[in-house]
Amino acid sequence: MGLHNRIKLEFLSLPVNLRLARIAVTAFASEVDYNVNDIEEIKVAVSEAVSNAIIHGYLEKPDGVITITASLWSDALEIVVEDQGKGIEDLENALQPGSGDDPERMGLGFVFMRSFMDEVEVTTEPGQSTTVRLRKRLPGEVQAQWCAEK
Amino acid sequence: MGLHNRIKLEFLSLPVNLRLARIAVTAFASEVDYNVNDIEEIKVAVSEAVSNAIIHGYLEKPDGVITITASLWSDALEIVVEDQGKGIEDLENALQPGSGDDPERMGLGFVFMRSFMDEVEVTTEPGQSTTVRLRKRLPGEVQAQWCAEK
Amino acid sequence: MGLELKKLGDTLIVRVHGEFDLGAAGYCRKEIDKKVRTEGIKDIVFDLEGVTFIDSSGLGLILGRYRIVKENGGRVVISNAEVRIVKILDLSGINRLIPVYPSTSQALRYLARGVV
Amino acid sequence: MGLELKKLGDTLIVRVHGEFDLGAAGYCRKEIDKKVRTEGIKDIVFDLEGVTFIDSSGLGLILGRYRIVKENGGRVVISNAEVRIVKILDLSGINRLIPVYPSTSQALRYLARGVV
Ligand SMILES: Nc1ncnc2c1ncn2[C@@H]1O[C@H](COP(=O)(O)OP(=O)(O)O)[C@@H](O)[C@H]1O
Ligand SMILES: Nc1ncnc2c1ncn2[C@@H]1O[C@H](COP(=O)(O)OP(=O)(O)O)[C@@H](O)[C@H]1O
Repeated sequence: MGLHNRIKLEFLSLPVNLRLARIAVTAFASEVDYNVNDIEEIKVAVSEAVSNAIIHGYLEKPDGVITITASLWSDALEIVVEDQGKGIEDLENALQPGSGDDPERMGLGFVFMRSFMDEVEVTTEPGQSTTVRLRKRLPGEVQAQWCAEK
Repeated sequence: MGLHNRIKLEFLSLPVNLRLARIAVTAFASEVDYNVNDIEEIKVAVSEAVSNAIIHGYLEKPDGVITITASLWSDALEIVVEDQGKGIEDLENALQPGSGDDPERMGLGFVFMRSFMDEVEVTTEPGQSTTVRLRKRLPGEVQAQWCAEK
Repeated sequence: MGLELKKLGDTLIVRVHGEFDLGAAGYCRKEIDKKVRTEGIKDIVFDLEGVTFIDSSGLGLILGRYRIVKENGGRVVISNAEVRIVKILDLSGINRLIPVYPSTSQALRYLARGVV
Repeated sequence: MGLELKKLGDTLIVRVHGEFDLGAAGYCRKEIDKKVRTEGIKDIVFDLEGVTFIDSSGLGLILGRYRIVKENGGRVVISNAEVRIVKILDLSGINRLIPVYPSTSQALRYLARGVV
């Protein structure tokens, strides 16, 4: 599948940058005409992945670097969120709803990502890094047009 | 002077990404309360630097990579726009108003950057790269507050 | 992001404006908990009228306050949320613990009488 | 970005909407030049009412059309621009070559009679 456009955004693990991450990804996604609802879902999914990198990956230390790569493929928008933080020891358990033990967190981050995106893939090296890959299919017409061009 | 926040945005040399570059930089800048006028000026300056990278640096080839690094220092917003394009042979001449020879371009890119930002610094390696560093002082109150914290 | 806190008897009305994410939740937590500790708050109404975005960090803040006031027999109610915010409340299941009312006056009536 | 072209006698009224940058300029150039070549256009009015952003690429597009129609004794006029857009027109000096009018009707009167 052809790649139409790509951006990469790197920023410090500060909560103030969540808004920026959401804005940048939705501005990028606006190249194809997702509806308002899709855009809202993309925003939440990105917010969850980046919040996790800040809280769990970097334990709220502000000097971690988070990278978002957003790609427009012929058939889907792909968003990859990476941190070089503490990683996830027990990934299977972490992916269960309500897995965390922080009473202030709902354990719904991955649930939201899965509800709002078509694919969610997590890879992690404990002690080193976590990568979350999110994919959402393009709106039907765009996909048909771009695939025809290939 | 202390660094408060930093983002780095990398994207392909496509005109469609100009809007994204402006949005990302102004979303980043909105952490400090520049007035509408300042934000407008920052937008134009970024747009000029990135347009130059697309047209002159990469000669409108879409597979070039452009990097923007935006930093919030205690006293100023700094925006660095880099391309690995053809560079500038005669920099002194290029910096003169109306220097270009394209009848569709006004030769006002650097003029606008200088009018709208407090500092403009260009470095280039002919045949290799161009880097434009733009700085704009923070709104007075923010600067006073951040400097006092240091 | 903006926060308004208003005391009405032993009920705290919390109005959040803007994007209710991790950064906002951190700020709200400090301000709300101070108020709850020092001013004898029993129940909390989260008026989400001004909220343009919420994710699980914003929801977690609400759930965390629910757990705290419950210790003293207090309740938490959500009111005034926009349709797309209600959708996320539904999906999270938070509405099984915390009643969601369309208006703050209904939420206050529920707290006063246990019914609407 | 949106573009509307309207022919009024031998005048082309160009309405640009949104952000008038390099991408928009490339698109407008193609559409406008086709119209000018094939439909006997003499003068052009750029109605900038819908323009929310302009930089030197947008200005260059206007200046380029000015150079083209001037060859045949045609003129270019700008109308309806917002204050912050006018500020950039002033700074660029483009207003020394291309008259800027507050409304399209004034711009059309100027073209019809040479005065307003
Ligand atoms: N980037 C990350 N780095 C380290 N651990 C993570 C990361 N993302 C998620 N986790 C782990 O996965 C668990 C589940 O995440 P999530 O479903 O978002 O719930 P919550 O953040 O509310 O705990 C977290 O509690 C955490 O232990
Ligand atoms: N990133 C760049 N790479 C190569 N050349 C550049 C770059 N930026 C500017 N230049 C050169 O500097 C000249 C002046 O730039 P500018 O003032 O923006 O005017 P314009 O783009 O309208 O020609 C350009 O015509 C070009 O030759």
